[in-house]
Amino acid sequence: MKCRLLKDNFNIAEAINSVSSPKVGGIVIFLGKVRNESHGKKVKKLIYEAYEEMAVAEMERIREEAMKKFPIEDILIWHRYGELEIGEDTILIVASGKHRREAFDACRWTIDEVKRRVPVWKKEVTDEGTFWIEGEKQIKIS
Amino acid sequence: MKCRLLKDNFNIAEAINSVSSPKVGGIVIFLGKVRNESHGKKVKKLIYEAYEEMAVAEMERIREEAMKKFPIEDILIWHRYGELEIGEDTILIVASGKHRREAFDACRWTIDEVKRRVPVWKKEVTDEGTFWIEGEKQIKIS
Amino acid sequence: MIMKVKVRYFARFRSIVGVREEEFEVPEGIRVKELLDILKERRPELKNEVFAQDEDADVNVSKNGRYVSFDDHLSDGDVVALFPPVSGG
Amino acid sequence: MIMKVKVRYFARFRSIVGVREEEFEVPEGIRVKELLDILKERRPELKNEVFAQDEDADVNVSKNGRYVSFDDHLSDGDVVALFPPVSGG
Repeated sequence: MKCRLLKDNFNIAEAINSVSSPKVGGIVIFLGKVRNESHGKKVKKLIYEAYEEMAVAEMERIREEAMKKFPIEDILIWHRYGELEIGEDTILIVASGKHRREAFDACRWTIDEVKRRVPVWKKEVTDEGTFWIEGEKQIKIS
Repeated sequence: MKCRLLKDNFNIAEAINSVSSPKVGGIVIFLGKVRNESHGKKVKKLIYEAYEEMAVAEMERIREEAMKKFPIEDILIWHRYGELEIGEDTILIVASGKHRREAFDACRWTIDEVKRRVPVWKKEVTDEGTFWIEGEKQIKIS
Repeated sequence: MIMKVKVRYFARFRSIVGVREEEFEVPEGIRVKELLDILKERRPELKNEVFAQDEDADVNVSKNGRYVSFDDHLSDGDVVALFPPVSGG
Repeated sequence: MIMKVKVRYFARFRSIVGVREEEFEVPEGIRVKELLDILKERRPELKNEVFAQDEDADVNVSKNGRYVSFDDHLSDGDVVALFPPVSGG
């Protein structure tokens, strides 16, 4: 499966393997991680909520668009959900191409589209309370 | 060691780990691979020769320049040498940042610099003979 | 004629409404924006949060798992979801 | 006065010369380009391949593991390497 919403850790070797072929000369990977700071607050953990069916469908649409837009060999989008600690992986995008240029372009475009379009929402548990993140906005819950 | 010239396969998990910290929100990886075609010829395998001491020193200089040039947290450059089959990994660059933008920029800049500056040479064994690759040129050996 | 559409809420909108999904009977063939007008009445708690309906509207609407325009027509059995700007990745 | 410098060859240049490294006795304090002039005489097989010495020169020169300009001065014990355009990555 090239587009997945999953609870477990990524198997990055498996991901790389699944977009590799003898034609591939360059692979570009974006790996997102939970970091300890957001909007100036100390983050304790993240909780990702998703509209699961639509999230996977939207990732598939983004993947197909990327395959048309860039002369890449393949591309994969995996996103985690549930509760994640600092340092844990959140998203994995792996783009493979004959040459590096198209793999870089496709990987970068795809992460931007995912962040704009895929129905997944971040709840940040910080030392100043818990917040919903909506686009660039942070909205206090408790 | 953040800059290595090595004969064995990359341990990508180890590489990611060594540039990760609680501050890191995005990691961008470039992984080069031996592909089955070059300059229109069918490649059978590659042999990388290196000026070892200088290659590592030059990778370290590129790494330091990248750390100054981009607001990244860390970056790593590993390059393989010796005989490599189709599909094998050739180079690994892993850049970590608070945000993805700087990690993308640093990773892309670094692979370009490595290809321009690090004293490593590719010998391509193809179905039309063996060639030295010098920059963009291909020079027949046998 | 009457048709049934399901409405789903996600993230903060779900907390506001307190339910995941509810079914509404609405006039056949109405547009998304007409459904939103109906929701404004039946779910007044969403009025300020969700239904600005201008270009800056902080609400996303999908139909059957796909982003949809406010002018799109609805059919019997459609699933409409309302959710805030996303923040994955 | 005389000093000693080592010259190393890599990749195709090594195949042309047939040795990895050789030591030359040269006048003290000469520049890289003067060493190259000396090499032209002692290694005529390199003349056409390596020593264009113009902007398009397909030769890289390093001193003690660092790229160096043709105007740089050499010291006793320096290791100078000559190699073609690189092709790693």
